[in-house]
Amino acid sequence: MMAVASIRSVFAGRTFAQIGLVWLAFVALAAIFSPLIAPFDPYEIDPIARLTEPGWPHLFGTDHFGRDSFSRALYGARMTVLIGLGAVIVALLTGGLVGMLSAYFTRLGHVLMRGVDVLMAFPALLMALVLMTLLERSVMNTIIVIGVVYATTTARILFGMTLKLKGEVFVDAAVCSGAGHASILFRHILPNLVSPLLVQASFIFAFAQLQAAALDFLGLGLPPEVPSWGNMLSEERIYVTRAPWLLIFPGALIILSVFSMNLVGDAMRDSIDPRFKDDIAGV
Amino acid sequence: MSAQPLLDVRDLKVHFRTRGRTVRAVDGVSFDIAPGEVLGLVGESGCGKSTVGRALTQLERATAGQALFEGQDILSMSRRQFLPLRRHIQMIFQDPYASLNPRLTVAQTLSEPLFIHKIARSRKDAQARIAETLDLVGLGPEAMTRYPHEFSGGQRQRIGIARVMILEPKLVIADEAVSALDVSIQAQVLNLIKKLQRDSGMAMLFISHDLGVVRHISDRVAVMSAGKIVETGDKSAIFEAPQDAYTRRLLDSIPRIMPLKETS
Amino acid sequence: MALLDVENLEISIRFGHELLPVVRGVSFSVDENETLGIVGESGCGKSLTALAIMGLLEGSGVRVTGGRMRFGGRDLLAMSADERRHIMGNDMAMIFQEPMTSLNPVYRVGDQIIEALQQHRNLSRRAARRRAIELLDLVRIPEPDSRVDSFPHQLSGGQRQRVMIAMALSCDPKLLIADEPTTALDVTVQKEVLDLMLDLQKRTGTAIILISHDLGVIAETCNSVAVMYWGRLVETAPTDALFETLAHPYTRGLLHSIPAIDRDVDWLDAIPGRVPTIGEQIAGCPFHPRCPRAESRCRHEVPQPREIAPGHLVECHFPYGGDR
Amino acid sequence: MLFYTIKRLLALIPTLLAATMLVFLFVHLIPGDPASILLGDTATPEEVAALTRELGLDEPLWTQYLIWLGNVLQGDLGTSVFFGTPVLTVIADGAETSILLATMTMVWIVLFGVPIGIVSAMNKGRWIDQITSGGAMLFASIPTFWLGLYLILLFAVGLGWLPSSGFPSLTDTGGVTNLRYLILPSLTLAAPNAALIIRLVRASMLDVSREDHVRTARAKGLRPSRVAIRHIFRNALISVTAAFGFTFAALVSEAVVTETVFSLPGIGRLVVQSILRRDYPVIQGVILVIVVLYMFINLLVDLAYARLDPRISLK
Repeated sequence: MMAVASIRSVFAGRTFAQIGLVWLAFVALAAIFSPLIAPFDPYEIDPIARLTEPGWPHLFGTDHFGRDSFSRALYGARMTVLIGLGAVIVALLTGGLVGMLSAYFTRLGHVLMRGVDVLMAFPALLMALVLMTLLERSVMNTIIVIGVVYATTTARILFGMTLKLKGEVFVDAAVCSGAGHASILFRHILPNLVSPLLVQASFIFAFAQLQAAALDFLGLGLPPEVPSWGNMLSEERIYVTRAPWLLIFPGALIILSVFSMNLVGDAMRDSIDPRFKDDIAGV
Repeated sequence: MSAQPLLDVRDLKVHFRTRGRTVRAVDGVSFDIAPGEVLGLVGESGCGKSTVGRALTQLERATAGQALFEGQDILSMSRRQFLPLRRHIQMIFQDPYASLNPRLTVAQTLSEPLFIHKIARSRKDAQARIAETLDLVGLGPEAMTRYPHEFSGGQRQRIGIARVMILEPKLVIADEAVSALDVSIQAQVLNLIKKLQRDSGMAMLFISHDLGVVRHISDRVAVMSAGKIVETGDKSAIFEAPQDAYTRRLLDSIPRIMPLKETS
Repeated sequence: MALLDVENLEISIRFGHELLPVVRGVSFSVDENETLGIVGESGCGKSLTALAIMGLLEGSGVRVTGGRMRFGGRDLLAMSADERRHIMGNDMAMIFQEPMTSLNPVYRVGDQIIEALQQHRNLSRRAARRRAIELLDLVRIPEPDSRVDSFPHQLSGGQRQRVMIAMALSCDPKLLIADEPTTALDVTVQKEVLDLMLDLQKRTGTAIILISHDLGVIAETCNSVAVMYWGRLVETAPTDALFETLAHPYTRGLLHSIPAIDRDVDWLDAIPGRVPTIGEQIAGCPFHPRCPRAESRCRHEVPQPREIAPGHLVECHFPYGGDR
Repeated sequence: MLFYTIKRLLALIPTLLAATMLVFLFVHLIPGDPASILLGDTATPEEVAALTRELGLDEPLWTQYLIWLGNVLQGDLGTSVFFGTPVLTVIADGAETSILLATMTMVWIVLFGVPIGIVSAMNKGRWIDQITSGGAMLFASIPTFWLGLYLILLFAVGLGWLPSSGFPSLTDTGGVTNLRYLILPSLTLAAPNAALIIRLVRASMLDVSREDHVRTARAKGLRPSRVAIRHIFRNALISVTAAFGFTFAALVSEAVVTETVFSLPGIGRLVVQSILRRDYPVIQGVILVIVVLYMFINLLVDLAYARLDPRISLK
């Protein structure tokens, strides 16, 4: 009940963020139910129906293999959610943990955060590219690579936020009550980080989409046959003059989803503890 | 002064190293507190009075010196060794808004020390003790399920005091415990602290910058300046016949209201 | 006519689509050489009143919704923004509570004083700098010649507040509004800063409005006092008269709440209940839930100001010293 | 200030060394024999043996690193498998394009980002702010390559105003007018970054405008525009400057994509092509150059930051 009320208050009066939320709900539904909704098999090649214009039965037209773009787009929603959530989880589990522990255990933190500094010297996409050269192109590897790339930023952010909370009087009070390290970290500090983490997660989700699309475009992301919005753009870009719809639809889908996620993150950011606002890396 | 002080602090030093500079926050402070006695520690901002309190609760590591609590040196103890003693040495903090975890209900906050120190055997037992303690500080049992943001500053400070009293400590360190409160609320909380101290017979180190408040609550007073205690004595001696020049200047600086004629 | 005349001032805060009055029916006046103290607890509206007089409410969702303010005979509320700005920092100046944050950290203190000077006086930069050094000397900053080039973080809290005073005095204001000017300072520094302000007032005749939560500071500094509670002036009187009669139960309760420095009192005579928050609704007299003298009339009827002695106004149905 | 600069420079050394170690290890993480990897598939066993000896590849990893670092410090980044020329020359060939592209992009970012951000902040909540800050967020949500493709479609293919791809050097025929080849790429690259700067300038200015000293400035009777520029923007500039380091990192990332879209002969496209060609010495060299450059840019940002904020440099 309380959660519902707070979601209402966060998005009250923010028409665009509300629309964004609705759109993201659509994407999520499409991701879950794509096998049921998709009118065609996204992998099915039809050499006769190559590059057909949008219409019936191919709502978004077909690509140069004659695959149904609408069905591929629906399955693409799946990749979007998978990569977004996957990257968030990887980033939070690795970077988040490193950042939090580093801030709490100062000595360990000194060493770990220097390591993070070193990794931060590698620009995000460059790091992703390098890692992808070492790994095979697969969905799992793409998720891991993007997650790892954002792990450094996440570590930095959580380091800063945990440090602030560690200096809080209620943490001192818990120490005086005799609370141990685990209790302070997970009972007193972590619950206070949940809302800023949600905000950060929404921005990582959005960034991850753009990174994944860029990797797909460079031919270093998901395997080319996998239906993702980035691959749809990348595979069909040479047909842009002959069949512009092939780029309009997946492009619009990416932009809408990233924009929605950013709007949602922005709305949530305004509702969190103002002390954490500067720590968040977002749009 | 009784033969065996409850707390005997000898030559306490707390130095901080920042950017190659050493800040001598506390630089050789000695005092003692008898059981049931209230010692006021007064001084201006940055004189190190809060650091003394933080060192005695191990929130800050002492650089040198001893603090004998019932004969045992608490400064040299490890975190683990000190744990059982925390029950007897408790702290009330200044900021009632920051000293309660916003994500925990009052009952959760108050039950934490009970379970850590194994005072409550069951949830039911804990509930009963919490209700009792809340009553002691002037709050009803309905406060238990509520979160800190639902209370006013004065009420939050009462919750902070309840967290301390629930352990029935022998020594309470009150660090600017009423400084953040409005005057009318400050009076209520001061009365409460004084009553609880008298009823329970606990000793107290009352740290404050406010001389009036210190006079009101203390038996003896120590005046601190630049990391050192410049004068210690019974409160009447300190306030009526200060010996040290700094104490005199401090007392002279306080704005006074002319003695009022009682009209009613 | 007084230098500043505030009549029936009402200030409201926007809550959603509604305007909620938070300061109501506030009237007082200040003249040259006078110091008026406004005292009250947090959220009573004393700072809002100060900002309203100064004209600094704009843009914060808070605005003046009623009453009149006349400064030097001119209606402040009828002025255009440009006219208001011409008075701000010139005829009327203000110093704030937090000396640590009230100066811009990236500019030298001298430049910040010079900026104030050049805004209202046609001075060359060199002349302005000379004047800035004079001002720093006036507020007793040691070595003003070199301190003029210091950054705010290189000064102590007390020194920063002196710089604020120098800046406020730079254009010889007729009225100085000081909002909790010493609250963030230690008592020894507080005394120096207050002495400085009164000393300067003696020389220039500047009227001062001193806002504080500290009755002691008010008692030692002001000619007259206005006690504020929940957005209303509950008692206004010359300082001596106020502390002699303590007519309003709140004024009396406030004084009794302060632990005395020169007497031992066993228990404080505290006001029960809590300080009402600014958006709260209270019917009748705003103080009645906490008042020892409250009767049924207090719960229903808002007391109107009445004069119990010349210049001594009380908003109470049953004031002390009054006929019951 | 000089002392501060030296301090920062010294603090850079350990990070720099650690980063070079990672770059060095990169080749060793690739499955297979490092010498064969560095020489490509066509190498003869003799060549492999020679390189193994030269780089000390049969020695412990630590020694290998020192040998490699020694070579790097002498400007020897190895030889490109694909081109057969020194890696440094290959990188230098791409440098002109990339530097010009980066400079032009930076000009756009500052030119659009800062003023629009100021206007947005000064009109907080009004329609002009909603359009600019909402628009900025939209631009930050567009994939770079998609924007590039459509700019090509519109301005090159459709209107024919600007060239769609490639970049002849400024020393070729056309001279400075060849810069027109970089207009579309630099705009593409600038769009998301300018959008971020707009958002940042706006957010920082709104933060600063709530600070006490701004109220002091207003109490002096200063005009709102003067308060906005001299007090709010000037202080907001401190955090905006700090963000320029991140902007560089973002630029590098997006330049990889942009140069590919517009087929520019720059370092970004070189990375992608080298990855596809498995030209590991070039990949390693480019990463090293970019990481070192990035660190120095961060140093410059730090110094600029210290200059803007007297609380830092004078401590």
